[in-house]
Amino acid sequence: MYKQGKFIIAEKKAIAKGIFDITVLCPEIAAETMPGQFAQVAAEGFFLRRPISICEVDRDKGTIRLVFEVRGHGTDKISQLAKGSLVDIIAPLGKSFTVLEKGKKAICIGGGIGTPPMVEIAKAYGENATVISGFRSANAVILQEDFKANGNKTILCTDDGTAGIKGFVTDALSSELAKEKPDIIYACGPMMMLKGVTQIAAENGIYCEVSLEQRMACGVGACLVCVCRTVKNGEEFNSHVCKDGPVFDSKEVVFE
Amino acid sequence: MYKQGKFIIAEKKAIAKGIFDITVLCPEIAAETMPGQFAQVAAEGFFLRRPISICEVDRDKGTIRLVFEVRGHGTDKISQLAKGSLVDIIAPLGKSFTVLEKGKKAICIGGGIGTPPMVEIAKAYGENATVISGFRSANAVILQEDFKANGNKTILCTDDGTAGIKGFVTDALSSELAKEKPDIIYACGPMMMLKGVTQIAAENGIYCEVSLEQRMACGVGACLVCVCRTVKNGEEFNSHVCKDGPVFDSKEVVFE
Amino acid sequence: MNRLSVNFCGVQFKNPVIPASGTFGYGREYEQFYPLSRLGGISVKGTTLNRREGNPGPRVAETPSGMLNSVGLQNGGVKKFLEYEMPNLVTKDTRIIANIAGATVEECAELASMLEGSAVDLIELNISCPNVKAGGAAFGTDCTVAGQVTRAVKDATTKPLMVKLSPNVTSITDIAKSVEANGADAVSLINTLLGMRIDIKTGRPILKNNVGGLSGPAVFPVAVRMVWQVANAVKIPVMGMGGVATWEDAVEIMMAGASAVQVGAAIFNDPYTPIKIIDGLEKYCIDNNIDNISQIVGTVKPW
Amino acid sequence: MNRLSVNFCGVQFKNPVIPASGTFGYGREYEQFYPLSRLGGISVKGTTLNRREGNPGPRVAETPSGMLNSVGLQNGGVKKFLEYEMPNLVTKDTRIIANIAGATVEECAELASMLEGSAVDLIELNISCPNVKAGGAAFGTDCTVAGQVTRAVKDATTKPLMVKLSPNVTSITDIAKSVEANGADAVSLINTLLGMRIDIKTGRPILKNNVGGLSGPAVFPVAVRMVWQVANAVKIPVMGMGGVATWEDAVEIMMAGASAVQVGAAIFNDPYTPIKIIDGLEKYCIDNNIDNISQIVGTVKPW
Ligand SMILES: Cc1cc2nc3c(=O)[nH]c(=O)nc-3n(C[C@H](O)[C@H](O)[C@H](O)COP(=O)(O)OP(=O)(O)OC[C@H]3O[C@@H](n4cnc5c(N)ncnc54)[C@H](O)[C@@H]3O)c2cc1C
Ligand SMILES: Cc1cc2nc3c(=O)[nH]c(=O)nc-3n(C[C@H](O)[C@H](O)[C@H](O)COP(=O)(O)OP(=O)(O)OC[C@H]3O[C@@H](n4cnc5c(N)ncnc54)[C@H](O)[C@@H]3O)c2cc1C
Ligand SMILES: Cc1cc2nc3c(=O)[nH]c(=O)nc-3n(C[C@H](O)[C@H](O)[C@H](O)COP(=O)(O)O)c2cc1C
Ligand SMILES: Cc1cc2nc3c(=O)[nH]c(=O)nc-3n(C[C@H](O)[C@H](O)[C@H](O)COP(=O)(O)O)c2cc1C
Ligand code: FES
Ligand code: FES
Repeated sequence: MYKQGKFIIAEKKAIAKGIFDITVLCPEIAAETMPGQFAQVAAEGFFLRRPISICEVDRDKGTIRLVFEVRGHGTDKISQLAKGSLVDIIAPLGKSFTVLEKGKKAICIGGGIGTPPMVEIAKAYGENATVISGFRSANAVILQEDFKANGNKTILCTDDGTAGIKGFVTDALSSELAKEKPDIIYACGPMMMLKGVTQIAAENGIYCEVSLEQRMACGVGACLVCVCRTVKNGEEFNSHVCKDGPVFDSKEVVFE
Repeated sequence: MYKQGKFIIAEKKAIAKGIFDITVLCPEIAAETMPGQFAQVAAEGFFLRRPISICEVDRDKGTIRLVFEVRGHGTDKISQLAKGSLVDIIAPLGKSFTVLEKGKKAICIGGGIGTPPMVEIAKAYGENATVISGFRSANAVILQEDFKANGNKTILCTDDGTAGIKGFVTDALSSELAKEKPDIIYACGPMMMLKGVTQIAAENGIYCEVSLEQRMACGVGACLVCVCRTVKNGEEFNSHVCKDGPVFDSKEVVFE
Repeated sequence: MNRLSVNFCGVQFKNPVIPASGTFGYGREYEQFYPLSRLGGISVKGTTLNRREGNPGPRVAETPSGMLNSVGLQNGGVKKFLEYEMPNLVTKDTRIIANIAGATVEECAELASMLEGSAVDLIELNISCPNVKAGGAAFGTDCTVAGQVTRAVKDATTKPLMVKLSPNVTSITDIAKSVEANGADAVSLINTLLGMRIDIKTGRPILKNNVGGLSGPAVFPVAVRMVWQVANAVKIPVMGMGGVATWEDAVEIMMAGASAVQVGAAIFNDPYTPIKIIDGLEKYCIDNNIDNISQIVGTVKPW
Repeated sequence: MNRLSVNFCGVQFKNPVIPASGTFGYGREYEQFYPLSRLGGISVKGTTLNRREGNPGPRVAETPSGMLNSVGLQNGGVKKFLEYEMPNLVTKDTRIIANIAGATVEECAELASMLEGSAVDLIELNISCPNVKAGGAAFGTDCTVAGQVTRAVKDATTKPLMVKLSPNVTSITDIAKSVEANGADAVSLINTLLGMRIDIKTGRPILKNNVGGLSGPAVFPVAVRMVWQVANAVKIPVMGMGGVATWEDAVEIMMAGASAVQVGAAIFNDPYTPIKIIDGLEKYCIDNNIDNISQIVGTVKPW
């Protein structure tokens, strides 16, 4: 069930330059959220809501966590909400990642602001998940402590080598696969990265799920604006990121 | 000189149901404001500014006071501004009341939310001013203490007799004039009231100034939307409340 | 007392509030928020003869107090609508408005005839979609063509026919009169205004279709004006829409001449918008001693 | 380096930012905020042959992200403009655009000829005012009439002639082509969209004129679309306006095809809007290594 409401911001902090981390108290939503789902967040003075992945869920505390970057005026407005004030969200939205049974191994790959949705899914695998995260530079690195708290193995890459390995997450993925093949790969980040990950997963015969982005209006599947090209049984057709996704079987995504 | 800026709200209080009183720290504006002038107040999320009379000026503290009623969504938004936050205003705007030399006597008449602009002008006359204020009912009465602090004589009327005299300010004015004639009359309030006051003043041969309202856009005299009908030397023409007014010689106003 | 029930060209609606075509799908998603039976009706997503994939994405761009869309009538085609959506919709205890769009006059007529025998309550002929190459706005911006397609559809159906008008015209009253003269039982307006946004970082239009249809509160004053003009120019009832977001907006557009109201883009901002409007209208009637909301229709007194 | 100076149909502007006609008077009021010499130019209040009182008030209504106005060309007449305003304006070191509006073709021509010999840099022929009964939008919504009045004015003046177009038309490109073919040196667009608001408490239109012109950010996407269409349809330069409120908006409408930009209603919200846009454009040029802002004009790459 979709829920819409104004909920209290229980925690708020900046975790990197222009990247904010808010914890929202909304037990009804927290109770139903699955890893990979997202929220439609209202920005006062702006007509459309902003889709933000649900980074982490705490069912006991009844909270969800949203980690987002200020990209334009809307996310800037949301970032100005103070702890204790209300944020208007619709959640949980979209298809979640497939969670395999206990004991299976996963690699979770996050590029830049595509990292947040990896926290909750990596948590499901604990020490059986390896999280590869890539950022431009050391000062953009986020969420590594959270992955460690999950018990995940972490591999950090930066484009400029100022933190972790210098290089792309796809290189790190290839090296990992050379060592050991997981049962599933999850990825979220720029289209170029997802394309690379999809290809590597296919070459290695590993099932892979990617989380896509598209501009949205309703966020629930009614307006059909958030289109992406997908393919099934050789037939190409339009899917909608908000309802058919954001998580897709990577083989079904048409990368242009 | 017109000034535009974001200024700190130094004080804020509710002085009656739905009526707010804010003190804004803006020394440059306070230094130039004359009684009867107004400010164009921005309401976040609304395109047009709201014209609000400057109720009182404290040149020493560098503050101006705005007293306004929540009428619609814009004033509602302004009323939500907390003490310590910024309010975006353009001021001082418009023609002020004529202030006669020391020793002259004045009657100041305010109807409802037309009362605030009387505070500063009545202050100029101290004990030589009689302030007649009219309200719907006791719970709408505002600013009586401020007039007393000015040293003004106050006459309070309510439509329903729940405070002061039961009756209209025009009745009170007539009784006052029967006793003693002032050198000048100032009035602000509903058009019906201003029409009545204008007529009584004319019958008694007393110079009278009225402060008018009209919907505004620029507030400075450039866009010509805030039209009102005026007459001079027998010729009727359009004047503009924001620049030619809000204060007009009552003989020059065409009441429909 | 049923203060909100309205009769709109022979169809009885429990209230005059109807989600607008293309903004509510077939109700399946919004049913998760509230029962569809609360609504006066639903104007379903534009339906074409064959399945359409619509335009490539991005299909949406935000604008001040509004948005552009360039969906381009993506839908499963009329057969899928009849076989998959109608059986579900008929169980929802609300009126069903089928929004149809053909690429040719014949297609429009064929679409209408295919709805014969279905439980569709009212046909809304969309001659105003700005996002398709054939049909759409090409029909809705020319009096003669608008009249022809109306006539063809009217002849093909026994259901009440409402024609949806485009605001992108010099004289919407001329178009309205032409469709009235050719058998329309009602008109609905406005569809979206054609607009464009450019991403200044990339120098590319935000919409892959370059241009798209503007809707949301930004267009409300244009909608009120057009509803007022059209209501004064024709005798058939007007279904008003364009930027309605609050019950006050609904009252305003009804005073301008709309007998019922569609609500579109505002739903994206707040999914409960239609429900809030219904509740607001109910309270408005009670507070103002109005027996039935229809009494306010067209009551604006021009100066 | 003068990154912002633009040549607009032969007239050199120090920057492409110009307050729009009717929103800035003759500059006297806004001079209290900043020197007029900062501005590329000023398009002054619409001028008619004789003094006009305009429409009765209220003349303004707020709308979501915009406003309606129904001023109706109140002005002191062309003689007063020449005698009282021009001597002041010429001292301001900025370009002067005279905005003229006649009730008849002859009046338009007469107005233009009266400006001969004055220091007016550019004539903006307003054939799109929605708030007057004669002339105005009646000229601007018909290709033939628009062409005729353009021709008549062009024949009456040696000054560059810019024709201001109405957005309330089915095809703005047709009108633009017609005025181009009849001698216009430039076009400016958009004037206001016709809209209406009703006070639901009184059941009366808010504007005493019932309807009025919509402007402000709400109309920006429509303006960008029309500027793009017109710039691609004619060879003469386009002065773009309609909802421009930030330097980003200015860049966007210039990318769409505007060689210069007018800024109107946004000034009411923030009197410094034109200055902020100028400063923003300057910084934009520096940040992006653009030698002259004209290089971005019409650079949008459609998909
Ligand atoms: C399913 C999903 C999950 C996301 N999760 C996150 C997250 O966890 N953290 C995070 O920082 N960002 C996330 N994003 C991206 C985020 O939605 C955009 O950065 C944000 O919408 C930009 O809004 P703005 O006001 O800053 O930008 P503006 O450019 O001012 O926005 C203008 C319009 O474009 C839309 N828009 C612009 N960029 C994007 C984009 N990349 N994706 C979708 N819409 C866009 C906005 O929503 C708005 O409607 C997610 C996007 C999607 C689709
Ligand atoms: C010179 C002047 C001085 C004023 N001084 C005061 C004052 O000291 N205290 C006070 O409470 N009120 C004062 N008013 C009235 C005040 O401006 C309106 O109550 C206010 O604009 C209403 O805004 P809103 O958002 O509440 O109403 P809405 O109805 O939501 O406003 C919609 C639009 O109409 C305009 N509008 C609505 N009513 C009025 C009105 N009566 N006058 C002008 N514009 C209006 C608004 O400014 C806005 O543009 C004054 C008005 C003028 C012209
Ligand atoms: C995303 C979207 C899709 C739309 N699809 C259709 C459609 O299929 N058929 C149609 O007649 N109108 C369609 N419209 C137009 C709306 O029904 C409505 O006329 C318009 O949006 C104005 O109303 P609003 O401002 O309340 O949204 C669509 C509008 C939007 C925003
Ligand atoms: C109050 C007001 C008065 C106007 N008067 C005129 C006018 O006299 N002549 C004219 O050509 N346009 C006039 N306009 C239209 C503007 O010049 C401009 O075309 C329109 O407002 C769109 O730009 P904007 O959205 O930036 O305001 C007026 C607009 C407003 C808001
Ligand atoms: S955003 Fe409406 S269908 Fe996806
Ligand atoms: S509000 Fe612009 S002239 Fe008065």
